[in-house]
Amino acid sequence: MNSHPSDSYLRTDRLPHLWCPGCGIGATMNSFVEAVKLSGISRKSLAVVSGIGCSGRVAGYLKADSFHTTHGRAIPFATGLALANPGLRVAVYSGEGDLVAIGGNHLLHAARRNVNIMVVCINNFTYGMTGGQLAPTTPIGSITATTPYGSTEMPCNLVNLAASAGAVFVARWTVFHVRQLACTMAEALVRRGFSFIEVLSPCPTLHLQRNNLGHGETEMRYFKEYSRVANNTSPVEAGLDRRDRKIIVGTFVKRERAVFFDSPDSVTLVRKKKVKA
Amino acid sequence: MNSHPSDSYLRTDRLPHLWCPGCGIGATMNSFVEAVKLSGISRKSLAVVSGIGCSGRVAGYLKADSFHTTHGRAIPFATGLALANPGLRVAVYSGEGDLVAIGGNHLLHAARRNVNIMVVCINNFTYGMTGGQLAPTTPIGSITATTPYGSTEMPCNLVNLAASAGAVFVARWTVFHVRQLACTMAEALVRRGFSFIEVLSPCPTLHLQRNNLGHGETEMRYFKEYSRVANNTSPVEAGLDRRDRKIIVGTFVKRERAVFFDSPDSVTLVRKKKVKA
Amino acid sequence: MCAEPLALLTGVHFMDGNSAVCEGAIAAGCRFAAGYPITPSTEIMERFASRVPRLGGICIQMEDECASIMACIGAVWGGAKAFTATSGPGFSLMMESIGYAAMTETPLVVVNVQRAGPSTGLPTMPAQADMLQARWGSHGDYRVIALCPNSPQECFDLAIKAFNLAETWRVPVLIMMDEVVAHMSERVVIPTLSEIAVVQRRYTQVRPGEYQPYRPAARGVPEMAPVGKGFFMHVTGLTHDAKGYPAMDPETQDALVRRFTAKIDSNADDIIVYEEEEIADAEVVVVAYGITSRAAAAAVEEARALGIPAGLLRLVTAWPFPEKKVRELSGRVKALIMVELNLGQMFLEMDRCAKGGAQSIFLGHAGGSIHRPEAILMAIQKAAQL
Amino acid sequence: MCAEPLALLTGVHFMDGNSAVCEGAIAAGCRFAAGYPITPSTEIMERFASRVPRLGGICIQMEDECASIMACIGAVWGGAKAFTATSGPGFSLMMESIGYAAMTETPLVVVNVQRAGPSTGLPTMPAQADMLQARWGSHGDYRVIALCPNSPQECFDLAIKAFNLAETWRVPVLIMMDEVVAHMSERVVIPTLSEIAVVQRRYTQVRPGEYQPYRPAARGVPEMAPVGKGFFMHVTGLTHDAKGYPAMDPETQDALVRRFTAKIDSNADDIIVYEEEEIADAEVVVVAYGITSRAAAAAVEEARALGIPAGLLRLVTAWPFPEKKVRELSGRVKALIMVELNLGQMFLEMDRCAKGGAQSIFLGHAGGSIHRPEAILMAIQKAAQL
Amino acid sequence: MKKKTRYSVRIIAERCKGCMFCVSFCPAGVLGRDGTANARGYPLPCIASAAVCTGCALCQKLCPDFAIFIESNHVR
Amino acid sequence: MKKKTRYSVRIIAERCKGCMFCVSFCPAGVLGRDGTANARGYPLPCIASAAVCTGCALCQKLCPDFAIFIESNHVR
Amino acid sequence: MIPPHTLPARIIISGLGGQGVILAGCILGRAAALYERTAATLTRSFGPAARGSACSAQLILDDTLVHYPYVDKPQVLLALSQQAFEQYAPLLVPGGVLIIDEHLVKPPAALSGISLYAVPATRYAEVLGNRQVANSIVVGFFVAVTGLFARASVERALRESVPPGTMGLNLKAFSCGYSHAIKMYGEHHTFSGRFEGKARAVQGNKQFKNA
Amino acid sequence: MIPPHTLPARIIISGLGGQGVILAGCILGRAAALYERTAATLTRSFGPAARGSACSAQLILDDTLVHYPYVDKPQVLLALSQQAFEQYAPLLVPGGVLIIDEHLVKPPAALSGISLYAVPATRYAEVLGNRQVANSIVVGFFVAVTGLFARASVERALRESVPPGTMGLNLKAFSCGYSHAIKMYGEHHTFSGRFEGKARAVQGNKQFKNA
Ligand SMILES: Cc1ncc(C[n+]2csc(CCOP(=O)(O)OP(=O)(O)O)c2C)c(N)n1
Ligand SMILES: Cc1ncc(C[n+]2csc(CCOP(=O)(O)OP(=O)(O)O)c2C)c(N)n1
Ligand code: SF4
Ligand code: SF4
Ligand code: SF4
Ligand code: SF4
Ligand code: SF4
Ligand code: SF4
Ligand SMILES: [Mg+2]
Ligand SMILES: [Mg+2]
Repeated sequence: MNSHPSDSYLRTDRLPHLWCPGCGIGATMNSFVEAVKLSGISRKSLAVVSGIGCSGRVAGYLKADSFHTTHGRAIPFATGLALANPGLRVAVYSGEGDLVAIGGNHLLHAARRNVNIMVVCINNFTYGMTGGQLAPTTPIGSITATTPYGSTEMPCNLVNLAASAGAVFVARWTVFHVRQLACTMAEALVRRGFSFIEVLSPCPTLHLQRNNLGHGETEMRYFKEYSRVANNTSPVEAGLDRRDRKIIVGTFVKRERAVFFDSPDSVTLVRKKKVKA
Repeated sequence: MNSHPSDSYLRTDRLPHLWCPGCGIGATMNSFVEAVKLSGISRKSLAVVSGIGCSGRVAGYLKADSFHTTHGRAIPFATGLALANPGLRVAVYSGEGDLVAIGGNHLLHAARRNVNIMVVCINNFTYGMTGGQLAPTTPIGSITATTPYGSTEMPCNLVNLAASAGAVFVARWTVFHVRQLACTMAEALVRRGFSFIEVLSPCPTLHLQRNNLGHGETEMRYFKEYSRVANNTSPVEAGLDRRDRKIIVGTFVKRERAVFFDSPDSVTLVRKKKVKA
Repeated sequence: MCAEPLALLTGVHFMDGNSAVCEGAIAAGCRFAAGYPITPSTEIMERFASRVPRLGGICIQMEDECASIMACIGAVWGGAKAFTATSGPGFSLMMESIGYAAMTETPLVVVNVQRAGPSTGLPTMPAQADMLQARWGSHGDYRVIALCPNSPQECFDLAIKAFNLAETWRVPVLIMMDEVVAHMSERVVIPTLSEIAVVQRRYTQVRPGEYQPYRPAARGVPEMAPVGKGFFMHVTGLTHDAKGYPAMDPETQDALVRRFTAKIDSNADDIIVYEEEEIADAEVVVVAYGITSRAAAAAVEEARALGIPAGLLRLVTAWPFPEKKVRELSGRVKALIMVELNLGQMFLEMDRCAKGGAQSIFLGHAGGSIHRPEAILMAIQKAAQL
Repeated sequence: MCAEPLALLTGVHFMDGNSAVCEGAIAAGCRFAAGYPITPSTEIMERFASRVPRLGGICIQMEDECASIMACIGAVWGGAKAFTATSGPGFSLMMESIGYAAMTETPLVVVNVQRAGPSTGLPTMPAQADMLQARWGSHGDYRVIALCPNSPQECFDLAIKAFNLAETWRVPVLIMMDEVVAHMSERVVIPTLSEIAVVQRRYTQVRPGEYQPYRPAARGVPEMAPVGKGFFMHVTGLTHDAKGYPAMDPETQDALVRRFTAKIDSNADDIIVYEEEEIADAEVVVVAYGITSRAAAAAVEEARALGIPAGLLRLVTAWPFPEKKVRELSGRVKALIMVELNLGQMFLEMDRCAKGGAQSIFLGHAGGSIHRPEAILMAIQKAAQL
Repeated sequence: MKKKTRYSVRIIAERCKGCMFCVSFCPAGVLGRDGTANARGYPLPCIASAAVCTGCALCQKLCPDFAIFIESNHVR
Repeated sequence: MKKKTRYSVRIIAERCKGCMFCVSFCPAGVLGRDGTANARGYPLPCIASAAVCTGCALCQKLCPDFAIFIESNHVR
Repeated sequence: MIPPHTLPARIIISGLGGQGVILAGCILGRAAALYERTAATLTRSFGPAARGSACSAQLILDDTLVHYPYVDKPQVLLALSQQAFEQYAPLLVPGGVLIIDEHLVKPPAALSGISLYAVPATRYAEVLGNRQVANSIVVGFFVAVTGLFARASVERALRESVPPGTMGLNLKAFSCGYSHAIKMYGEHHTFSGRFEGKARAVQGNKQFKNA
Repeated sequence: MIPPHTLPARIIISGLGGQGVILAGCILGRAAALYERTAATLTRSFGPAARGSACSAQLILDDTLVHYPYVDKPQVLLALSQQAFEQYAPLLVPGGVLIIDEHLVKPPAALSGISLYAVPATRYAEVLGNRQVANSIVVGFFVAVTGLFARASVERALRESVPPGTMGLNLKAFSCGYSHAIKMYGEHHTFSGRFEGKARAVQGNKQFKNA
């Protein structure tokens, strides 16, 4: 038998996918499939929404109702989808450029409102799809296509951003942490409210190569060696600066808060049941 | 003599301004004029940039080079203005809807980059200009034009947002705190980097009236009575929930960090001097 | 059909256009709106926010217009009928997503209450200067349907029609109002449930395994599938094949874009609605839409009273444009006068189509106020003397 | 004039269009750009980011396109010449600010490298389907100037011209490239400093107290004042009077919008550039622009070789459109064939202007590839037999 | 000759919108309301007890309309 | 009859892109590189010591291309 | 029924934001459109909400559909601020009716060719304990003075238009204005302007055939 | 000078992303445009960066300006992957020249009407210690085999196009490819296709008069 045990979760007619050798995005998708299996949620009720980017291609490979939207707008799309159809479990899957650069405002407000969606944010420290430009997470000093003399911007700490905006579940793993990542994703899949999972992922073609950081395998070794699991760390302390040779990973925030449109304040008027088409 | 001592800082031919009786925006502008005087910066080198909203009209009344831009884009405009002309001191003056709803992403990234602009954000808990709709700071339960059954969204803590995004100077005052506000604004005017000052301001016409909170004077008394000055409070702790009857005010963050385009990393290549037109 | 009895305010009302368009949306079965306040459209969302939670629907205020329209598109794919309302600056911000809706063939309704522009302009005053933006504002080739009500009653009627057209053709339908119609109150008759024809979403009858989301069905319109039912649909703004999968070649591109533009172009006769007044023997025909058509109607009446053979062609659908009708008229009348609150927009299309002997005359200004009937009458008189 | 010697790479190069447009901007004295990556325009900003810091200029990557264009507008008011480069989806997001630039009469240059759309479409493949968006994409009435280079050399030349036009007319100038021109490499000759005419910003000579920022000066264009010099200018996107202050009445609105549209319309003859090939005795004229004009030129040459009296009208400025020229041609040729990578955009304007006897013929497709000369030749042959 | 007060309170009636911030928060109770209104119908503050003004200028700084200010007089 | 290993490692060669994550991180050293490549020219991992596979499936979970998986066999 | 000889009637109601000018127009329009079965078109000049800026509503009543919705030459002007008076009074047709709040508007001594009716609405409203109901007083006064509407129609429209909690007070205010008019100017005083209407069908509900 | 009888010359260079296909095209185009004073137009099919997907450059050399920038029927095809070979080889004109990396492309045994030239570029590059320089080997081989360019022109263009640190190695690679061709096919081997050019002015710099 030559069939991969996750094949039924994939649009196998589209494989091999477009990601580069050594790219981590596919591996996060592998963990996501594991998570869906673990979570027990029905594949029929799963909807995946991506923006635009290498990471944004995930929606196109998963055998779920899947939506490849526009750059930066996956979260608002997902918000409408989830509100209009509360029977769906809506996962947003995209890159840090998509979700935090052009889409940063939507992340902020969806987290504040505690919209019932889970967000997987692939942080590969660059814009892969367009050829390796500055991302909001690019480390200071990095060479990118738009910072040929080195980036000078302080990178954004995504978990801190999501947590301060109000996300109720916030975690970070690397692509190397396949088991923890799958468990965390599964937990997010079954929780209600706005959850945010950052996954550090190698972009060998653009980020690593340009900064003499080796290839995918090298970066995976780096992830393996320098990650420190520290659940419940305050997100603001959860650094990943290469100069510290320390990546803090784990689940940092778990809290409960009224979910958007579940709120008891408005429960009499704003019903929770399905919108009639 | 019937000339107000601040008249030379105002476009007096446009007075009286369009703000309602009891509105606090004019009073913040009064403090701002005091701050400019205090700071000693030349009026010629001051540029004021507003977005759209009642607060966004400030640019139109100040006798400075002043720019009334589009809704949400005051910060990017100011970024270009300040970078192209480092001789200017650029202040952004606008409302919480403008700066944090539609413009939230720009706030986030300008703070992260530490762009050399100061931001005054009038928080009147609603959208004044358009008739009193839900703002990102509207308290839970408030009646607004778009939440006739009461808002259910967690309001955004602006100082926390600005601070976690990376602002190097973060403060909050109310319109009542005219002296402190003027001093704080003056301090921000002379500091470099991204500073953020939230000013709580009554919107009697829409927010107060609709929520049976009285009129401008009532709100000013509330500000007077329930404000607690607590400098250096961690912004995340700096609450202003009406249910606590406690508004934490003060200067919460003062720190130093490389300013966008001042960064030593790129100093040899990215010069600081004026762009040649 | 309206599911809830509360939904339909059957009866006679004194209502403004903004209220009426909101009631029309509700009558059409819309139970989802996401919007962002902007003068002079704000009251539409405000009314929806007050009405629809009682009907089990959802009205949310988003952080901006980009988010608003995308939330609506998401809601449509979630199974809802959805709409948003905005005005010029917000409409401009929605352009990218209107293209996405066109590309993904999302049945969506967008209301644009036109105010005087460009930019912030005169936020509280009328214009009709977003008409070509409605047609061309997003990048690439696509089609929309644009409707122009000229009274609160028509705001109600056309809102229903807009949702019906959206579902029928899977295309963004734009209701191009103007500030006057939006804030003008008149008698609005809301019929009973049985008097209102509502087009429901037609879902495919094909089984999940065989379903191809972008295989053209009747009249070039592909069938939708319900979400959450195992169809595993894929929706993308990339050029896509019948399966909905990205296909990066010029042939797929040409076939796709030609199909979804042709579904409007070749069915234009069924989509286009206009009204003719005193056209049969007219020598001078005024062409107008929205609020302007009412000043034009007054002028045409006065012209007739003066014995001038004037007529009125009122566009109800601005897009698709009644090209055939204009061609026909231009072959038999002396002059066509386009009256609009802009510096010449629909005029250009009229002028293009007017290949006959009729002169194309433009009468417009930059907005802020509407034409006075006397001004139009003067233009008619002048044209009659040509 | 270029301030720094390093700035101008005088000499002969083998360069693609994206590089050339960047070099043209530098040669025009532009030292500020803010952008957001998007295929197929990205290399323009990338090159600027590598080139301009060495010249004391600034290139920043912003968080999105709304921010990018606004940062450029801010920089212009700060005294810089500034530009941004994008492609369809980003261009759509810039629409609101293009209207703001038009309303505030900001001299701004925007490059749009057209790819196949709508929506995400075919990001790496060419189209010319944003041509009417360029003209009408923002709400309200306004004008832009749009240029269409057809070679890397012309990307360089027209970039300089774009900045010059922006400064001369205080209007957003759009360089409407296409993916092929952007990525095609050819010989590019960069002249010496003295051979390049650069229009510098003209600041008012009036004293601060007397300066009125929106008082029309020569040819309807108001004078700018330098920032930071005590002019205390006020700039707003609201309808404004000569002082720049908001004035909320229809009269100011009409006067303002008519003035800034008229400054382009009534000076169109001075702005419009086109090229004619073998037009004098032509019976069939192909009209084309950008990359398509090169396939058209090949076709016209072949037609001539076959003895068919064909000619080529190449639009260098798409907007304003050479209405007079087309009218003139339509009065004396058999057919005008518009060849473009879209489903009919500039064609509509050509068709409108072609009031003479000439047939208007359209030859286009939805993009992704360019026309083959043979296809154009066939159209010419068919038209010649009319 | 009567001794002058050190400070004069000036009210620019056309600008005033009658919010009464000045009246409410004057620490010395200098200002009051006497029912007069300006041309636009807004109630104006009045100077009830000029003599007690401390010149703190709080009224001036609080006024949203730049409608009230303090002049300090040479005390002879 | 030879005793079967408990786990079989399966490689879907057409999908593999040769990133070598599986090889690098197999805790048991089951996988290696032998210089073979697939039709698209990507180097393939090879099964160097099948017997020591513990069935941990780390290789399977790490693979970005869904190109490797483990089957557990009935040990007779 | 609105007396047919008075149609079309062109009315401007003007004042400052916050005075309820628009609401007054809505009540009258509603009364006409729903309870007098007259075509009524109400437009408003629309400014930043409730900021005390100028504000007006224009109401056209007709026996047939109203095409052009604006009033250039009003037959009736209700002015609640001096500015409104100054702006619109010159537009009044000869023989037109001018209604003012006598404490807010001071017309010049000589006003030729115009019938002036004054009511101390704001004062009365203060007496009633709520300045907000001044507009209901004005509406009552308007109805009595112009005789354009049946009192019951307008009362019904008013009841449907004000917040339920304030209905009683508003009806009282309406009566107060109405009575003041009767007291000052006598029963069923109708203004002198004559307006002729044309016979056309009242605009109804339109059904579009192609769905 | 490129031999005029060979103009216009239409060339396709194809392979996979990452093989330096586009760079090879740029070097040849540059040599022609700058050092042979021939009009040269290089287009590329452009995909997601360096993801191992198909990738090609098309180069047209002419003695006058090139209108249509694409090559439908190449006279020379350089194919560096099997897929590229399969896609483009059928387009070659009769008598066209096919250049392949013999380890990456396996043409069928019989190839009629086409001149085949093979170079083990990748192998040589590995010998030189850097797979990345395979494209310089191919360029050297191309120059020798086609005789379209003066060797010096292309070497100069190559020097200007590669990262300074790798210049020596790339020049060595170029030589290696060049020598291989000489060794295998003899000096100044020119392909058999004949292409005729027309006499037109070379496209120059355009100055627009209205500023
Ligand atoms: C409006 C718009 N702007 C820009 C782009 C171009 N674009 C496509 S993907 C991308 C960045 C993707 O970066 P990220 O989200 O980090 O994804 P990655 O490719 O790194 O996985 C950009 C800028 C676009 N498609 N749309
Ligand atoms: C793109 C766009 N969307 C919406 C608007 C309408 N609008 C004008 S001001 C405003 C909100 C202002 O709120 P805030 O910034 O809090 O200012 P305030 O009026 O409360 O001082 C909105 C939504 C606009 N002008 N442009
Ligand atoms: S470019 Fe980077 S992120 Fe994109 S597929 Fe390749 S390795 Fe992955
Ligand atoms: S509406 Fe509110 S914020 Fe606006 S001017 Fe009035 S009181 Fe101030
Ligand atoms: S604070 Fe100013 S506006 Fe308010 S009452 Fe006093 S003087 Fe008037
Ligand atoms: S200066 Fe001080 S004491 Fe004097 S009136 Fe003003 S607030 Fe009162
Ligand atoms: S992890 Fe997967 S893609 Fe990578 S080498 Fe192993 S089997 Fe191949
Ligand atoms: S299952 Fe575990 S032990 Fe076996 S090959 Fe895979 S990683 Fe190695
Ligand atoms: Mg990324
Ligand atoms: Mg506000």
